[in-house]
Amino acid sequence: MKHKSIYFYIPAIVFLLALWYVISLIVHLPIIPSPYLAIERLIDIFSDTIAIHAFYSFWRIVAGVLLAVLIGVPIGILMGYTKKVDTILAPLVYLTYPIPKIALLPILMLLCGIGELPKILMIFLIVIFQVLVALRDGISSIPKEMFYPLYTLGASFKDIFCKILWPAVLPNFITALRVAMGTAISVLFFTETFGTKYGMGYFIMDAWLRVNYLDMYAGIIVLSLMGLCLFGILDLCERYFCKWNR
Amino acid sequence: MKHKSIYFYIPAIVFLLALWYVISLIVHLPIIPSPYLAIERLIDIFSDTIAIHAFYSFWRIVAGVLLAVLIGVPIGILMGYTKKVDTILAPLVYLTYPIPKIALLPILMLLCGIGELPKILMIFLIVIFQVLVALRDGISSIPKEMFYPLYTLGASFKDIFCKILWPAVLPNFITALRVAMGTAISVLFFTETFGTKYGMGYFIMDAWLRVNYLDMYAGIIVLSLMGLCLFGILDLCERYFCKWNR
Amino acid sequence: MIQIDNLFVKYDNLNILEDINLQMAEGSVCAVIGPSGCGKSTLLNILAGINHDYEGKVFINGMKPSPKKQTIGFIPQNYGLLPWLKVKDNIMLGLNIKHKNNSQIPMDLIDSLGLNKLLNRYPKELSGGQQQRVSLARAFALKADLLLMDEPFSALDAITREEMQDVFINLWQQQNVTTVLVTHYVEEALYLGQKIVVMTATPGKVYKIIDNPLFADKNFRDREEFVQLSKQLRIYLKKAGRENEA
Amino acid sequence: MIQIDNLFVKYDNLNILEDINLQMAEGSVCAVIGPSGCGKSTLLNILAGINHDYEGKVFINGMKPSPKKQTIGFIPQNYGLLPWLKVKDNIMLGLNIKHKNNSQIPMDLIDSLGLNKLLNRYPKELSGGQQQRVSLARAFALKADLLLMDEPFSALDAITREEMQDVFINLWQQQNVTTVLVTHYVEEALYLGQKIVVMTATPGKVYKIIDNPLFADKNFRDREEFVQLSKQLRIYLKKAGRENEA
Amino acid sequence: DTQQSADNSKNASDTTLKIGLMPDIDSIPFIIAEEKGFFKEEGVNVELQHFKSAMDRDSALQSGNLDGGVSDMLAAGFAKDGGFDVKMTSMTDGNYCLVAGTANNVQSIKDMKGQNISVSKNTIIEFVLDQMLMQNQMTEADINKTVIPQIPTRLEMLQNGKLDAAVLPEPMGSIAIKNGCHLINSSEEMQINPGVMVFTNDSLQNKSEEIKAMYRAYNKAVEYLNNTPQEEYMDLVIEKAGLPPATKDALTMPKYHEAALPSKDAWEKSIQWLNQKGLVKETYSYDDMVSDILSK
Ligand SMILES: Nc1ncnc2c1ncn2[C@@H]1O[C@H](COP(=O)(O)OP(=O)(O)OP(=O)(O)O)[C@@H](O)[C@H]1O
Ligand SMILES: Nc1ncnc2c1ncn2[C@@H]1O[C@H](COP(=O)(O)OP(=O)(O)OP(=O)(O)O)[C@@H](O)[C@H]1O
Ligand SMILES: [Mg+2]
Ligand SMILES: [Mg+2]
Repeated sequence: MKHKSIYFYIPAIVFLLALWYVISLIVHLPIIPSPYLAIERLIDIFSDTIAIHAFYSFWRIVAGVLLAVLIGVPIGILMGYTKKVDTILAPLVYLTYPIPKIALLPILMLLCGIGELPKILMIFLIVIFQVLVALRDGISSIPKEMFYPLYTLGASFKDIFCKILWPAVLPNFITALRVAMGTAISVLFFTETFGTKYGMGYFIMDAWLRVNYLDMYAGIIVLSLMGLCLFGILDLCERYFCKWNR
Repeated sequence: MKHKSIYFYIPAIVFLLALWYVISLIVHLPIIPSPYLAIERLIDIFSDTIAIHAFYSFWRIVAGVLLAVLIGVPIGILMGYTKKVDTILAPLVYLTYPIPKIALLPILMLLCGIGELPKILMIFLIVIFQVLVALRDGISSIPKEMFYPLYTLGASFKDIFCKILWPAVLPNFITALRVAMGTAISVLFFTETFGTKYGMGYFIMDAWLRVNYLDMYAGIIVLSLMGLCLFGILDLCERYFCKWNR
Repeated sequence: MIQIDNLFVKYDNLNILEDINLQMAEGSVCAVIGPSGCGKSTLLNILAGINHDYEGKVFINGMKPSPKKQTIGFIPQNYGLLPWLKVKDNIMLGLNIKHKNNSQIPMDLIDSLGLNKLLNRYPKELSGGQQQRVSLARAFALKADLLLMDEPFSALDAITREEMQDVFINLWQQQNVTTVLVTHYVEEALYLGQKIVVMTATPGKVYKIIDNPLFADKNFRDREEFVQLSKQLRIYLKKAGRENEA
Repeated sequence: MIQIDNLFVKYDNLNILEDINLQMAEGSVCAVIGPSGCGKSTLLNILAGINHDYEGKVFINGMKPSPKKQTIGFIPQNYGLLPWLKVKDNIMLGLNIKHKNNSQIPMDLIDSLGLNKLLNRYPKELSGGQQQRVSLARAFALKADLLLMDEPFSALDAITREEMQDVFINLWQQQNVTTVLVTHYVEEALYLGQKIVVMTATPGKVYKIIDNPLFADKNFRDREEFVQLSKQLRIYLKKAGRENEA
Repeated sequence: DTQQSADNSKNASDTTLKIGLMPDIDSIPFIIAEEKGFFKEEGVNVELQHFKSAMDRDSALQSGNLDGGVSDMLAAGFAKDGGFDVKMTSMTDGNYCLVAGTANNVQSIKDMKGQNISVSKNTIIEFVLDQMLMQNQMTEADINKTVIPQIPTRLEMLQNGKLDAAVLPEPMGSIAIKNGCHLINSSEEMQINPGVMVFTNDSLQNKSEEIKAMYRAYNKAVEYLNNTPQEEYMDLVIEKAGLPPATKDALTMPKYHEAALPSKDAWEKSIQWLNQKGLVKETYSYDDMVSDILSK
């Protein structure tokens, strides 16, 4: 995992661009423009146009994921820790997870209007299950002997949480955040298409509609870099908080 | 986790239906019909109509997830086990994971037409990252002492894989499958909207565009039950294969 | 005071402990000795309030084992250190939970256990014996009402072991803490046990209880009873081991 | 034959082993004894081919430690059992890897280690001593060229320990396997070590090497050299422990 | 000989005309032509592909999975600007309605200053609204455009009073009206018709005979539609086109027109709108965009 420096991203970026370039040469259709043109376009429109879209998306992702974490983590931990809670909640989760949340969009819009709230809620609804399931499974795989020292100390749940559940599940939590973050970015595409003129989802969808593939790919590059940043931050967090695990 | 029998699903189902019913009473709009009507409709049209859609979706999910497993698992395990591979591949994953796969639809259509292949590939593309990241993180958190007995036996990679990597990562793998399965079901909605007349995604989208909310909810119920079945199977697998962990 | 009446324990359908009866006065030390797998750790787990799955009566000062009300210092066989806490935090774990945050690091104790250079390491950066001493420090620092030690010196070399035994004897002389000690060594039992309980092989029963005149005498090896008693004890042990082998 | 010249090992910047020199003839048994944390396990890990991070020369039969070419039976301090394998599979692990699949369960050995009733359990359903015996069985079953044992009897009661020591001696007499044994007991060293290596506290150096006339003599306690030698060894140990304490 | 048959089979698949349809009334003649066997009568093999969103359709067209489809002038302009060689070949009969919500008792667009009107952005829907505003000497700034791309959602929000008004394509417009909303204006009323068929240039060159045959069948279908009572074919059309069942009672079918070249005026308005909004830089002329395969 560890030891990834900014330095290793360069070959990856170069590789992806080269791959893209080769495909664009082979296909030779505007549907796959040369990466050179897309980057040129990106530089052209970044500061006047894309920056503000990226900013909006960033805020929605952070808000949506944060909400999912705030609600999903406690429930996931409780489900993993207490078999009774799991017995009751697992069927609920299993039934509601596969519901395509986008199908609920009209309902969400009816209930919350068309402002920021439904967009953030949509990210939340999609991402919370991933957080919840990963934490539950993480907690439930802690060997039970781990808890014995705290049991004999008559520790409160708060102590058990701080001393065992949280540190033990932190690596799973970070994995869950990785998955959730990636998902959140890729669902922007559906959540940012209504009631707004800003957001990378809107930007890319609009470019697609306008058959403006250069804009569209510029947008995709930005999303990709945005993901890279968020993942990089997570890697740093992991390196810092999971020192004991190295 | 364990000990979930079919028996505990009943209160969950009842609870969800009751919740739905209450909301339908409060909102009192055709967009949220009473669950009673939706179920009635479901029973009405299940055997002639929905069954075939469900069958198609089921096959696409299984194919997409299987493909993601076949390709994602070895890569994830290699990344987790070999730091070098991780250093090279992680930036690629971090860059490509956040790309909204739906935006690649034109390319996918270009390369594979509009038949079954692009639908399955779309599921594959969305799901593989979740499988890969979860497996990588799972493997890389195996304490290194675990490998010592096999190292001193001069075990080949195949032995290490069979005796340590696979059993150790199996719980993570099952979690990843859970998340992937849920995601796959909920993206049907986008992958089954073109070039086909079958599939739950098509069915629900079609019902939505026809403003036929009863059909739409009947479809959502079927998806939900389909998810439940798949999750139930996974639970059984977990109970069987991770006996040592109970 | 510890009072055990007619204690029976089963795992699945296997009897592990059968009809254990034992009284211990407040402030006394009891050494438990018996064949491998006879149920010594199981007995300790019950006194520690970890295992509630038994029949019969177990009272500590008139109450069922309840770690919330009593302060129990417990040294499990596998040390029970939390891998994500540094040595100093592992040592302070009990103090922080029992006496909340106004507790000082017990530097004297740490010195006498030879841990002062290791305070900032994680458990997995320690040798086996060092880990065991950390576990000793955690239990001793607690000033417990009841001390439960499961082979607390097994990973220590002969010289260190004797030093640690003396640390324990000093502690006991100062605090007069009721102690149950599982040991595998006849000599250790003779030095550290006021009462020595000899157990039979599975299912574990009490085979003999010996009152030990050599207890806490630094020169116990030179006393005339020593040779006689240790021979006697070895004979008991051999017989107890064969007891249930028919 | 084992040949160690000028071996130095560091963790981070801390010297763990300093200038270790040691020769062992083919088929001989060497007992290593020394203060807690002096680097005994580290030395064994190097011989086992797990730790490659050292300076100096280490040769086993003229080659660097290489588990692929040699058959090494290793009993780590924490037993090194794989939690997902049943006892019988843990025992067969080495045989299956080294001699591939045409190997039989060594029922005689399992009988003499008292494990025959436990073959279908998972490691966590065993007591500490039972786990240790499984680890012994795994190493003994292998018919190794080199046997490395890290405190192999530490979790066994006095009687069982002596039985196991005899199992080892029998095995050694039949197979003449070169053995390095880490122990904490003067008596054990005197019974099981042809050569006894006394090490100093961190950084570990060789303090003394003793040729032991009592080796493998079942009545070693009754021989006249016994008292003298064990006194001598205790004095060495005490001095070695203080060696680097300035 | 084998060579010959290989060529034949290749030709056979090559002569199939793949047409993308949308769930709107523009597509109805194609469905009729298929159901009534008009394509067969004309000896052309037409494969109809149903799409649920314009983007899926455009992606399929641009990736060569379709020869042509039911589309609109704005999409055609975008495609041309994006470097895809597509041509408009005929206009289709569709209608877009500006509908005011139940509680909104405005009578004309002039009264709608400051109101929330829902559209999908940069599409024919927004174009129609802008044309309506322009005809009434209003600008974008006078109203409040709310972007909701999904048509059913727009309908739902309108019916539940979350919006003051919305532009909806038929048959959704009629359904909204039947459910208590009222019509303010429509593209038909304004006599702008941006709905067109587009074909890729490749197909126009290689499959011109098939396309002509297809249009003959189309014209037969138009004749059928115009001369047959609505009830006779509505169920079938609703089923095949993916229209809401309520269409049957709500919608009065428009008069369909035989295939004819797109209106030059409509194109000029379209390209002007695209240029003004900065969505397309080039000003493509009518001739750049239209292929008169019909009259050739
Ligand atoms: N990862 C590490 N980082 C720093 N120091 C370490 C690490 N692992 C081990 N050590 C140190 O190396 C020294 C030798 O450890 P080792 O396990 O070899 O001791 P040992 O002789 O086996 O002790 P014991 O008898 O207690 O098992 C110890 O002092 C220990 O603290
Ligand atoms: N989960 C389990 N399922 C079945 N049997 C178990 C389980 N856990 C422990 N046992 C059995 O219970 C018996 C007592 O175990 P315990 O750990 O108390 O022994 P012990 O006296 O501490 O032995 P040792 O001296 O080896 O540590 C053992 O025979 C063990 O095999
Ligand atoms: Mg025990
Ligand atoms: Mg050691």
